[in-house]
Amino acid sequence: MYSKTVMDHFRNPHNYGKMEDPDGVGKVGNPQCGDEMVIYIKVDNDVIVDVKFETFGCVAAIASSSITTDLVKGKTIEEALKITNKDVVDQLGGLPAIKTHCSVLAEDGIKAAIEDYLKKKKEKEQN
Amino acid sequence: MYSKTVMDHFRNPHNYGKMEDPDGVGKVGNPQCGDEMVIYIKVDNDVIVDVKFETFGCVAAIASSSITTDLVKGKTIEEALKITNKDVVDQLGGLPAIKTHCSVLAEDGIKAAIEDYLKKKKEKEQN
Amino acid sequence: MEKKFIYLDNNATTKVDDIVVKEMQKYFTEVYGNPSSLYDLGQEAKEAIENARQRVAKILNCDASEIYFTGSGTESDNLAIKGVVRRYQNKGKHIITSAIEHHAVLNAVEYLGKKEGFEYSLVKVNNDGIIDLDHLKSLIRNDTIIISIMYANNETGAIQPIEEIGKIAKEKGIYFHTDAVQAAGKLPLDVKKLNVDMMSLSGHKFHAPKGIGILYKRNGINPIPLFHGGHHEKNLRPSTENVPYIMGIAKALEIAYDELEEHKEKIYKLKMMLKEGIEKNIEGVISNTPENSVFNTLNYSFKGIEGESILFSLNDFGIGVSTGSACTSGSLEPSHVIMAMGRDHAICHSSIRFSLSKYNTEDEIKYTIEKLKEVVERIRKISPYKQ
Amino acid sequence: MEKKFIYLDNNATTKVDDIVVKEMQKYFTEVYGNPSSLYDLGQEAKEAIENARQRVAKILNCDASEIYFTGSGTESDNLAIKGVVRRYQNKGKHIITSAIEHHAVLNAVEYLGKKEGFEYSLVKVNNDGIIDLDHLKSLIRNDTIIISIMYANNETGAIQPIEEIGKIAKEKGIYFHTDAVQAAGKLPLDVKKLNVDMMSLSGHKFHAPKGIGILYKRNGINPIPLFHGGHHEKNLRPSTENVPYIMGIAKALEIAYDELEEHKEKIYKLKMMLKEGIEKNIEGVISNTPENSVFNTLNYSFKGIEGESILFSLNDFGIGVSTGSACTSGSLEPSHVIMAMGRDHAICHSSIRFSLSKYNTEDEIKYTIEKLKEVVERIRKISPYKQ
Ligand SMILES: Cc1ncc(COP(=O)(O)O)c(C=O)c1O
Ligand SMILES: Cc1ncc(COP(=O)(O)O)c(C=O)c1O
Repeated sequence: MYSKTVMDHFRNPHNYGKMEDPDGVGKVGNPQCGDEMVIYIKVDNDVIVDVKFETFGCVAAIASSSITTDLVKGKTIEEALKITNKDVVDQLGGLPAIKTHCSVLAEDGIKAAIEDYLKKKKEKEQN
Repeated sequence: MYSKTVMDHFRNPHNYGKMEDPDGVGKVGNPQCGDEMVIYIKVDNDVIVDVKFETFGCVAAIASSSITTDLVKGKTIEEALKITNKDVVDQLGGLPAIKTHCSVLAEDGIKAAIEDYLKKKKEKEQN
Repeated sequence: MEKKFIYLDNNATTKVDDIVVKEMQKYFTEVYGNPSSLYDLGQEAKEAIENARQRVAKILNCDASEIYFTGSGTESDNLAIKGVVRRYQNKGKHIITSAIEHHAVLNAVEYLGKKEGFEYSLVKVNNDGIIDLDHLKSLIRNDTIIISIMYANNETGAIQPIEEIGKIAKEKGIYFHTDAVQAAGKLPLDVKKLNVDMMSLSGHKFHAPKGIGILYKRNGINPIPLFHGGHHEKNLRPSTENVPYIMGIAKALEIAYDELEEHKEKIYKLKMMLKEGIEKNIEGVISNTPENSVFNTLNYSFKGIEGESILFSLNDFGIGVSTGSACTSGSLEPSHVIMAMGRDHAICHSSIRFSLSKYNTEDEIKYTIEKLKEVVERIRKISPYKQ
Repeated sequence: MEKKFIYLDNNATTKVDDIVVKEMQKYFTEVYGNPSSLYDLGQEAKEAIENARQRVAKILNCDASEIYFTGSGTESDNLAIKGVVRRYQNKGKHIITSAIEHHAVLNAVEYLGKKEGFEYSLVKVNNDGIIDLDHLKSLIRNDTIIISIMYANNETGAIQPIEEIGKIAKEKGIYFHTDAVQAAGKLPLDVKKLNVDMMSLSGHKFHAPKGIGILYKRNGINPIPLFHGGHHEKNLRPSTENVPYIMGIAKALEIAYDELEEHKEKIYKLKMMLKEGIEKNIEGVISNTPENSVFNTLNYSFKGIEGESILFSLNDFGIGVSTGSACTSGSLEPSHVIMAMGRDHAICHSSIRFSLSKYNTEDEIKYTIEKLKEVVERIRKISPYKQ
């Protein structure tokens, strides 16, 4: 059902856990729907220098979160914003059709985290 | 499906074949319906001294014919007329419900033969 | 000779091939998982049946997504016919089938006629038991939604012009289903060549077990399921999949087509031997099997004798044959198939079907001819219609 | 330990008992005749299945003429429900069933509602997942024709008050069907005591194969068949009889009831061991299985974790369990059964079912508890909802 890469990421997820003092946090989905992702980023000079996630969800949700953190780590904000759910699926070696929404959630998660960072940055600049 | 007695009579039917110079002949059923019986009787002093049958039909039809000839042989006309299809079925150790009509045909056959005999007798007496 | 039963009723059912039996075993006690289950034991079962589906699809020259496993030939027939007419009844309420179909088709159609407001017409057959194409064409109406005509007849073995019927149906935009239960393992099943939209098969006619069927259904047609439940077989046939039998039917179909030429040659030779033996040695026989028939089937009427009495007499010699189809053995009606061929009633009551398999031998056929001759002579002596 | 798969999903399907496998063999290659065939080979098969029918009838305390063999539990459910409402629709068009039924019942009823003009009501269950009898009574209308309530729930194991529901149905002159698929081999099946008119069973839940079901139908009720064809099973379920599986299901049912006390004791002990192990060792668990449940089933929600991730993690340790029912494993919906019990959505997404069989051992349960604890802790670390 799941590709080897999906299972590898599920078994040994990269970058999971809470982040102290993140520069941006994105929270998408909700447990009522069976999936929730929280993505934390640390940004230095417009580069995502660290990223972490916490996910309530199925194998695909956890693997999507994990691979997405890999994908964005070290990327600039601009580059990270270009990552789509299709990239997530491709990097995972495919997902069952019924699980595509997990990759969408991961894309949404990282975007939400970046948005949060940008908003906070703006607020800081305005202060 | 069939009792041992039915199969015995089917395998070795008693009194089958054409009779020369019968005193009465009964022909019932027809091959279009899947069953035809011809019963021949020889009568002496109101006693059925000989009886034969020819049957086109299934196992039950052949066995019913055979046992019926046994049943009437040596009986008086009056006694023979009392034989019912139930007697035929009983003597055969039972028949599948769907095959009951074969025993009815046998009863009808012997009655038709007796009728024929009585009619001929009457005609002779009138001449 | 006396010990082994001589089984000449392979159109009623067949012995399961030892290889097929072996193939199934591990799915009872090793790979026993539910194919819907996500852990390895379930996914192994899932992969097995998807592999079986692909192998079946290859033989039918279709996509694996067009193969559905059902519980029997009867179920496949009913699913195809009821499913399509119920779904597309707004397009029309008229069904065409033939007078020589199996009861799985005839009774389904009759039920639809009686209880669900459909109308149906029965195509006639000629003296050989083969569909009258002109009559079929004349029956087509604007509101005809489905034509269901069998590929080979179970009682006579007569092969029907499926390809041509398929063309006619296609031209008129009518769905075409064929009951290929008696063709499987005997005739090519290429659904594209045959121009069929749906096709039914039943395992137990080609050395797989009883209780497993296949429905080929062209993608794009959406019959309403006969039963509703889980998502199995894409909701068309819910029920936890019968993994062992699915593996068995795929294996049996493969064997049948891998070894088709070999079986055909062997069985046809036996058929010809039996044919000659009967026609040369026994008087008053009428053939009910045309030239253009499946290679394993012969049907004869023996004048002046009712079929059942031959059947039971041959059974006494350890030989198994049938009168009409097994499914009607409880009935007193003469065969509707032989009747449709315009034979006299009495002749219909006198018919006996011999249907051979790869397991039959020349010795068996010789013995059968000898005993058949004895039996026919014996019973004719009892009959008012001696030859 | 690592080698053998630890199978704890016996409500999804079961391993076929070796004795059952053995019982079936000769019907593949020796007594392979069609039970409708009149010669010895056919009649032997006929006698075998009639004997099986009697043995099943004995366990259900009914007449052999009231036992019908079908192709699955789903088919039995559909045959009972669709068959009865289609036949007796002139008496009324209202159906009562429950919110916790298997999809074989729920989807059949929903279809009847959508496509055939019937109306239906769903009985609520309480927090324990047990039918609310007062609610049931309040749903009964003058035009209610059938009540269908399951005997034991497949996800939670909750036992339903069938006897009482049967009494209510009888008083009101409403047909009563029970899906006893999950009760077979676990609870008494005496149809007279249970006050049921119809009852469905499925072989693969009690160590017979997948693809064989039983429908008990009280004499005097005449459902319209799902398919039409030959005269098999008194026309209610035409198709050449699946002789091997019929012999298998009868044997399996006999074993289950002959050895019921023994299995019950053994399996219940394992269930309690697992229950204690989970409740003592793992925090944040919510039981979804009430006291009054079948002796092999346990269902828990693990807070903060989605069920599927537990399932796949346990699979990595060679342990098979399920989330919801196997039939819905392709779906993203949370279990409709746990939902009906009034649990929070997130809790429903977190449920895991453990269902044991006679083949499980104490060592397996110990190992499972240990690994489950590890797995839950590991996944909670990834989750935003740590305990
Ligand atoms: C309660 C219940 N009813 C019906 C079924 C369907 O049985 P089958 O898979 O034999 O169709 C199942 C299991 O699949 C079940 O658990
Ligand atoms: C032509 C034909 N169609 C359908 C069937 C029904 O198949 P099954 O017995 O698997 O339901 C048969 C045989 O029984 C058959 O010969």
